[in-house]
Amino acid sequence: MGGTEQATLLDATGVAKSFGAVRALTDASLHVAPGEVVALMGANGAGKSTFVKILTGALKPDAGRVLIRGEEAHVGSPAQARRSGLVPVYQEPSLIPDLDVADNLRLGDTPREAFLHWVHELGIKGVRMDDMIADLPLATLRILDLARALASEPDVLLLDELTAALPTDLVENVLRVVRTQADEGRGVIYISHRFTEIAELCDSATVLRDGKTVGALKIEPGVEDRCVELMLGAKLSLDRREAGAARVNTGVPRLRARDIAIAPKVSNVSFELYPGEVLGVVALEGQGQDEVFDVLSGHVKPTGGTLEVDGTPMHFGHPADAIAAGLSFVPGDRAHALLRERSVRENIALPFSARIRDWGPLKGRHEKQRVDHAIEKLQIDTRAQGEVQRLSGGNQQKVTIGRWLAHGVETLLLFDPTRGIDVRTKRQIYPLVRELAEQGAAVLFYTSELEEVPLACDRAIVIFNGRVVDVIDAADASEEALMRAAYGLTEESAAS
Amino acid sequence: MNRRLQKHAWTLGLVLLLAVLMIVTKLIQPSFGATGLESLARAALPFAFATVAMAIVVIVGGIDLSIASMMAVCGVTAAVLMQSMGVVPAVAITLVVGLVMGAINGTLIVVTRVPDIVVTLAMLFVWEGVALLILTSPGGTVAPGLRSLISGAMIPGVPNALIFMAAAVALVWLPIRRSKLGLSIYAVGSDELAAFRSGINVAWTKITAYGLAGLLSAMGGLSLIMLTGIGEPVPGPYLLASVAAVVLGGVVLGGGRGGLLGPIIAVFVLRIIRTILTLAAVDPNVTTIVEGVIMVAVVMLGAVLTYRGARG
Amino acid sequence: DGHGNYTIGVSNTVQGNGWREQMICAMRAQAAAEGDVESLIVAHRNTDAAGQLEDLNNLIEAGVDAIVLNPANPDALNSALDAAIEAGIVVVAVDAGVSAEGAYILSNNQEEYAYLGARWLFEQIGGEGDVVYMRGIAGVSADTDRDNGFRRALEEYPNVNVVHEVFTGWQQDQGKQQMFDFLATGIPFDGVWTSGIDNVIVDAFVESGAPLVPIVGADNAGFVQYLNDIEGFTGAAVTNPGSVGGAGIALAVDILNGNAPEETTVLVDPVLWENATPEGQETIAGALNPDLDPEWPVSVSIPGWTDYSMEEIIACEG
Amino acid sequence: MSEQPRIHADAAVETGFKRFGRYLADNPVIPLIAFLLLLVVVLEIMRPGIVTPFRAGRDGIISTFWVGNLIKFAIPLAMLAACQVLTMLTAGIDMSAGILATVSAFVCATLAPLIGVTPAVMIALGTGVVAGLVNGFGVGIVRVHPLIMTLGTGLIATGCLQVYQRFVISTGTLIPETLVWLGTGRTAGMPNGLFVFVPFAAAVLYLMRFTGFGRLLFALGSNEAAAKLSGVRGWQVYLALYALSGLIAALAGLLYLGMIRTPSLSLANPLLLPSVAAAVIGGTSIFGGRGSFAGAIVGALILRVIDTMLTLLQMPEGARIAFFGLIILLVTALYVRITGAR
Ligand SMILES: Nc1ncnc2c1ncn2[C@@H]1O[C@H](COP(=O)(O)OP(=O)(O)OP(=O)(O)O)[C@@H](O)[C@H]1O
Ligand SMILES: Nc1ncnc2c1ncn2[C@@H]1O[C@H](COP(=O)(O)OP(=O)(O)OP(=O)(O)O)[C@@H](O)[C@H]1O
Ligand SMILES: [Mg+2]
Ligand SMILES: [Mg+2]
Repeated sequence: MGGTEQATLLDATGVAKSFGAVRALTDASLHVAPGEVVALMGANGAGKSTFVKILTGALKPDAGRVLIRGEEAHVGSPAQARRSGLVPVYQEPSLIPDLDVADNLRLGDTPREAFLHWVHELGIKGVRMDDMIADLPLATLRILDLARALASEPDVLLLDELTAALPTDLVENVLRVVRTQADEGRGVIYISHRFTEIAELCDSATVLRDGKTVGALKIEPGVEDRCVELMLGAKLSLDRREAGAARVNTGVPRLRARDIAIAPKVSNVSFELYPGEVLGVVALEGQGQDEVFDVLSGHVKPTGGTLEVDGTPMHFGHPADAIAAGLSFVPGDRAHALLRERSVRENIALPFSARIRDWGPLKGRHEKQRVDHAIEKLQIDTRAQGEVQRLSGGNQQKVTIGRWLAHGVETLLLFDPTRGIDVRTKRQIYPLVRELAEQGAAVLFYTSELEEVPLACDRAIVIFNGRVVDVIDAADASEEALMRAAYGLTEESAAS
Repeated sequence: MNRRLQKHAWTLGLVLLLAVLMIVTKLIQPSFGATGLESLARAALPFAFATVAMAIVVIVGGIDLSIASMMAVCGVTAAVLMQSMGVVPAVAITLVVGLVMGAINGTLIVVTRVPDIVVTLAMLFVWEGVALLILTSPGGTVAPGLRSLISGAMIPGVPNALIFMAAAVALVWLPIRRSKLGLSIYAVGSDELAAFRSGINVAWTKITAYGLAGLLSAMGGLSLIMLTGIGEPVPGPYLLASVAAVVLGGVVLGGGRGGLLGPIIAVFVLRIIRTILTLAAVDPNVTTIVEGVIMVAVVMLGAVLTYRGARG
Repeated sequence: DGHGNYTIGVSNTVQGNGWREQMICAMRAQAAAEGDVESLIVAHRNTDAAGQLEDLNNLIEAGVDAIVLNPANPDALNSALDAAIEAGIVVVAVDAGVSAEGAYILSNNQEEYAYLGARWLFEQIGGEGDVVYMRGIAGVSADTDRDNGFRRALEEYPNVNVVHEVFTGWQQDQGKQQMFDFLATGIPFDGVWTSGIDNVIVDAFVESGAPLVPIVGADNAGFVQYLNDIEGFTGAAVTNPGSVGGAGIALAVDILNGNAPEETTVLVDPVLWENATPEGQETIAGALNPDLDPEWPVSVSIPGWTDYSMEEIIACEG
Repeated sequence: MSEQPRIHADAAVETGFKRFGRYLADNPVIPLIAFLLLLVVVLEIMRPGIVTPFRAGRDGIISTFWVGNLIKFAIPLAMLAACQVLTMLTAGIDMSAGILATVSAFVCATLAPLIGVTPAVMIALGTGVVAGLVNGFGVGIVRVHPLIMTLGTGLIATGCLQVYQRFVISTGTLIPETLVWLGTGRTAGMPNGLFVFVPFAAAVLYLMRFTGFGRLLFALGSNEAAAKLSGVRGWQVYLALYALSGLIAALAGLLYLGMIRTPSLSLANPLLLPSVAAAVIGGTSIFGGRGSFAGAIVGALILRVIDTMLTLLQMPEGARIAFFGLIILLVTALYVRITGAR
C-alpha cells in the first residue's frame, strides 16, 4: 500500500511519560504515512494506551516531539487533536452515559448523516437517536465510538483495542471499514492483541516494550514470531495443549443447571460442570451468556429452572450466597471488580472480610501468605501495587483472578478473562486454569476469542439465542467448527 | 413518546403531588384562593432561585454549599447600592457580583483540585463574612417599583411572583439548555473523563456552571430584598432546603441527570406542605418532624422506584 | 367575661434557644389562661425575615384574629403586616419593634437592657479599667440594639476601655471557648459584659482557676444560680423576660375586646439584679429556681400582664 | 478530574522535592503536623507567652494552660470528625452527627435527675444508635443518598428534641459527675477528656486499619460493585457504620455536655460543619476509599488554633468569618498540592 517514503502524516519521536514511580513511556516513537495501517503492539503495560492518549492530547508528555504532516505540533487537548485531524477511539468507551446518541453527536459536532452511514456500514442495527448511552451494550458502544470517529473524517485514526470486546461478526466489519479508510489515503494506528486481525489489516507494526519502541516491521507472513520476540524480548509462542485423553465425567456434577430461563434473553440453558473439568462457553455477543453468568454468580435471580451445587438445589439472592456455595466469579469488565485506589493486597484479600464473622481483627500472617502466593502464581507486576489503578490492564485482570486464587477455588466462573490481554499473560492464564482443574476445581470459561477454547477447555457448550444448542469436545475442535457452532449452524452441519 | 414520558415521570409525579396538596389545602381552608396562591408563589421565590442554582451545579457533577451566603452578599449589595444609584444599575451590578462570585467558586474548584463540597464549604464562610463586611446589620433600601414586581397578579390566577420567577429562570436557562454549553454541563456531570475525551473543555464548563449558579443566587438575593425591603447580611435557611428540593426534583446527586422544572415544582411542594401544616394548626415542633419525614420518605420512595425501575 | 372565640397566630423565627422556648410557652400559657382564646396557631422555626413573611401570610390565610410575632427585623415584614392590619387582624410585636403602621409593640427594651448592665459593670469596676464585651450574632437586630445601649454607657465612662470584643453567636460552647482563649492570653481585664451567654463564662473562670471578675449577664436560671451560689463572685443579671410573649397575647386579647391601650408602643423595661449588696442578694435568692432549664430566664411572668401560674407555663400547653 | 491535571503533580523527573512530596503523600499526617506547629508559632508571636504552660498570670500562678484548652476543645470536634471520616470512607457523610450529639447531651442531662445517671447515659447513647440505624437503613437498604438521608434524620431529630424538651422544662438538669470530671478536669495540665479520647482514637485507628470491617469501609467507598462481587452485603456494613457513627456522635455529645455543662437545645450543632472541615483538612476524600483519622485529629487541632487566632486578632466579625473560610480552603489546597491526593 501507500509508500513509506512519502511525507508522513504523523511522526512522533522520543515520547516519555511517567506516572509517579511508573515510567509508562521512556522513548516511544511512531511514524504513520498516508494510506498506512500501523499496528501498535506490545505486552500489557507496554504503554500503548498511554502513547495514544499523548498523541491525542488526553495526556501531556514529559518529553518528546510530535510532528503532524511534518510540522511540529503541541496537542494540548482532545479537541485540539481533533482539529489537527487526529481522532482516537480509546480503550475505554468515551461517550457520555447520561446523554442520548443525538446529544452525544451534537456535543462533538459530529455530522449526523455520516455517523448514521458508518453505523449502518459497521452492521449495527436498531440504534435509535434517542437511546441513552448508559442503556446500550458495550459492543454497541464501541461501534458507536468508531462511527463517531469515522464521521469526523480523520487524517489519522487511532484505535485502541477496539475489537477486544466485539463479537466476531462485528470484528470483520471493523476490519473491512478500517481497510477502506486506509485505501482512501488516511493513516490508521491499530492496537490489538490478536495476530489474526493484525495480519489481515495492517501494513506495518511498531512494537513497544517497557515504554520504548523496540522495532518497526513490515507485516508479512511469519512476522508473528518476530513480533512476539520483540514484544517479550525472547522467543515465545502459543502452543496448543496436547490433546489428552478425553475426560470421563462421572459422579455428581459440581454445578448442574437445568432449564435456566432469564426473561427475556435466556430461554433454556442446561449443562453440567464436573470437578476437574474446564467447560468452555462458546457464544457470539449477546446470546445470553452474560445473563447466565449473572445467575450463576448470584447477581440475578433466574425466572425459571433450577441450579444444583454438588447435588443440592440452590437459590442465590446475593453474590455472597454463590460464594458461600463455592462459586467464584471473575467478571469481564475489571472496572466492576477492582477497588481502583486500594492496594493489590487489599484487592486480593477482599473476600476474606466479607462476612460479618470476619469483621473482626485481620489475620495478618495468614492473609499475607495467601496473597503473596496468588501474586507469585500469577506473576503480577507489583511495581505499582500501592494502587491497583496504576497497574496495566493485564495486571489488573490478574488481580481479579488472584483474589479467588487466594481465597481458594472450588468453582471458578471466568467471563472473558483474557479480554485485552497480551500473549504472555494469556500464556500464564491457560495453564493456570488447567492446573486449577487438575487440582479438583471446576471451571466455567467464557471467551470471546474462539481460538482460546481448544487451548483451555475440555468441553464447551454453545449458547445461541438464549439456549444451549450444542456441546462439543473442545480439545480437538477446530476454530471453524466452533465458529459454525457459535453462529447456530450445527443442525445444518449435522444434516449435510 | 413513551420514552419521553418515562424520562419525565418523576416530574409528572411531582405535579400530581402538588395538585393533590393544593386540593388538601383547599379542603382545610375553603377560603384559600388567589391571595393564598400569591403568597405561596412569593414565599417560594428565594427557595426557587436557590434550588435552581443548586440544580445546575449538581447537574455538572458538583455541589455548592455557599449558595445561601452568596444570596446574602447579593441582597446586601443591592440594598446598599440602591441607596446611592438607580434600580437598573444596582440590579445589573448585583447580577454581575453574583456571576463573579460563582465563577470564583468554580475557578477555585478547578484550580486547587480540592473537591467542590470542600471548596464551597470554605466559601460559605467567606461569602458570609463578605456580606457582614458590606452591611453589619440589616439595612439599605429597595426601590418600591422593584418590590411591586412580585406582588399581585396581572393575569388573574397567575401570581406576578410566579411569572417573574419563570421569566428569570427561562431567560438564563433556556438558551443554554439546548446549546452546546448546556450539553457540556450534562456531559461533564455524567462522565468527566469521557467529556474531556470528547473534546469538551471541562474546566471552562465547570466554571460557567458555577457562574450560572452565582447568577441565579444573585436573583435569589434580589428576590429576598424584594420581599423584605431591606438587605440582611445573615444567610437564610436556603442551603439545606435547596439540596432537599433538588433531590426531590429528580436531579441525581453526582450529576448528569435531571432538569430544572422538577426542582422548582419540588420547592412548591415543600412550601405548600408548610402552608398546610400552619393552616391545620399542627404543633410547630411536630411540623419540623413532618418536614423531615416527608423529605426522607419522598426520597426513599424515589430510590425504591428507580431501584424497581432498574430491575424491571 | 368572654367576648369571643379568638384564634391567635404566633410567629417566631428562632428555634432551639431557651429564651425563645420560654416565650412560646408563655404565649401558650397565657392563651390558655385567657377565656377568650379558642386556639393558637404557632409558626415557630429557624428562618429569616423572608421566611417569617411566609409564616405571616400563612397565618393570615388561616384566618386568625390576631397575630403576635417576635419580628426578625423591624422593617422587613411590612408587606405582610400591612395586609394583616388591612384585613382587620390585630398585630402585636413582642420583644422587638416593627415599623408597620397600626401594629402594637410590646417590647423588651434591648437598648436599655444593655445600657443598664453596662452602667452597673462600669460602676462596679470603679469607672475605669478594661472590660471584655461579648456580643450575640453579628447582623441581627437585637444585637445591634444592645450594642447601641452598650456604646451609650461606654460614652458615659470614658475611662473604661473595651479590651476584647467577640461574637458568641449566642452559642454556649462558642462563648466558653472564646473566654478560655482570652484567659489564656494573660491580658488583664476587670469585667465582662456578655449578651445572653453567661453561666458558661463563669464556668470558664472557675475551671481555668482564673480569679473571677464582675460579670453582667441575663436572668437565665443557670446564671442566677451562680450569682447566688459562688463565693466571691460579683455580678448582675439583667432581666429580659421571655414571658413578654405571654404579655403580647394578653395585649392582643385586650385589643380584640376593645380595650386597646392609648400608646401603640409599650416598652417593658428591664430590671437589674446584682449580688453586690445584701438587698440584691435577697432579690436573687427570691428569684432562684433550680428546677428550671438553665437556659430559661427565671422571670417567668410579667406582673400586670400575664395571668398564668408557674405550673402552667412549665406545662407549656395551650 | 480528568487525567490532565493529575500530570502536573506527578510529573517527570525524580527530583529531591518530588521524592519528598511522595514521602509526604504516603505519610499525610506529617505536613499537617508541620502546619499545625507553624500556626502555633505564629500564634506565639502574635501573643507572646500564650503557648507557655503554667505562666504567671495577673494574680500569681494560674493554670490557664492554653495547650490544654486547645486539646480539650478539639476532642469533641475530633470525635465528630471521626463520624465524618468513617462515613466518608464509603463516600457518605453524616450531617446528623451534630444534632445527634446535642440530643444525646440534652437527653442525658434531663433524664439523669429522673432515672439516675447510668440509665440516662445508656438512653442517651441509645438515641444515637437508634438514629444511626435509621440513617443506615436509609443509606444501606433503601439506597437514599447519605447527604439527604442524614440531613433528613437530623431534621427529624431536631423536631423530636423540641417536642421532648417541652416535657422536661421543670425537671431540672443534672450533669453526671463523671462527665464533668472528664469535661472540665485536668491532670498534669492536660484535659481529662483524653482518658476517653486516647482509647477512642486508638480504637478508631485500629478499626480502620486492622479489622475486616474497616477494610470493607474502604472497599465500599472505592467500588461498591466490586465489594458486592466479593460477597460483601453492603446493607450490613452501612447499617453497622451509621449506627457506629450515631454512637460516636452521642458519646461526643456526652463529653461536650461535661465540658460546657449547659444542655442547650443546639449545644453541639455548630460543630457539624467544622467536623466536616476537620475531616477533609485531614486528608479524607469525600468521594470515598481514602481517609485518615489521625489526619482528622490534626485537622481538628488546626481548626481550633485558627479559631483562637481569629478570636484574638480583633478584626471585624465579617473578616473573621471570611478568614476562617479562606484558611480552610488554603490548608486543603496546599495539602492536595503537596500530596497529590484529593
Ligand atoms: N493514570 C495512570 N496513573 C499511573 N500509572 C498509569 C496510569 N496510566 C497508565 N499507567 C501505567 O503506565 C503503564 C502503561 O500503561 P498502558 O495503559 O499504556 O499500557 P498498555 O500497553 O495500554 O496495556 P494494556 O495492553 O494492558 O492495555 C502501566 O504500567 C500502567 O500501570
Ligand atoms: N436481612 C435483611 N433485612 C432487610 N432487608 C434485606 C435483608 N436481606 C436482604 N435485604 C434486602 O435485599 C436487598 C439487597 O440488599 P443487599 O445489601 O444484599 O444487596 P447490595 O449488595 O446492597 O446490592 P444492591 O444495591 O444491588 O441491592 C435490599 O434492598 C434489602 O431490602
Ligand atoms: Mg491499553
Ligand atoms: Mg444494597
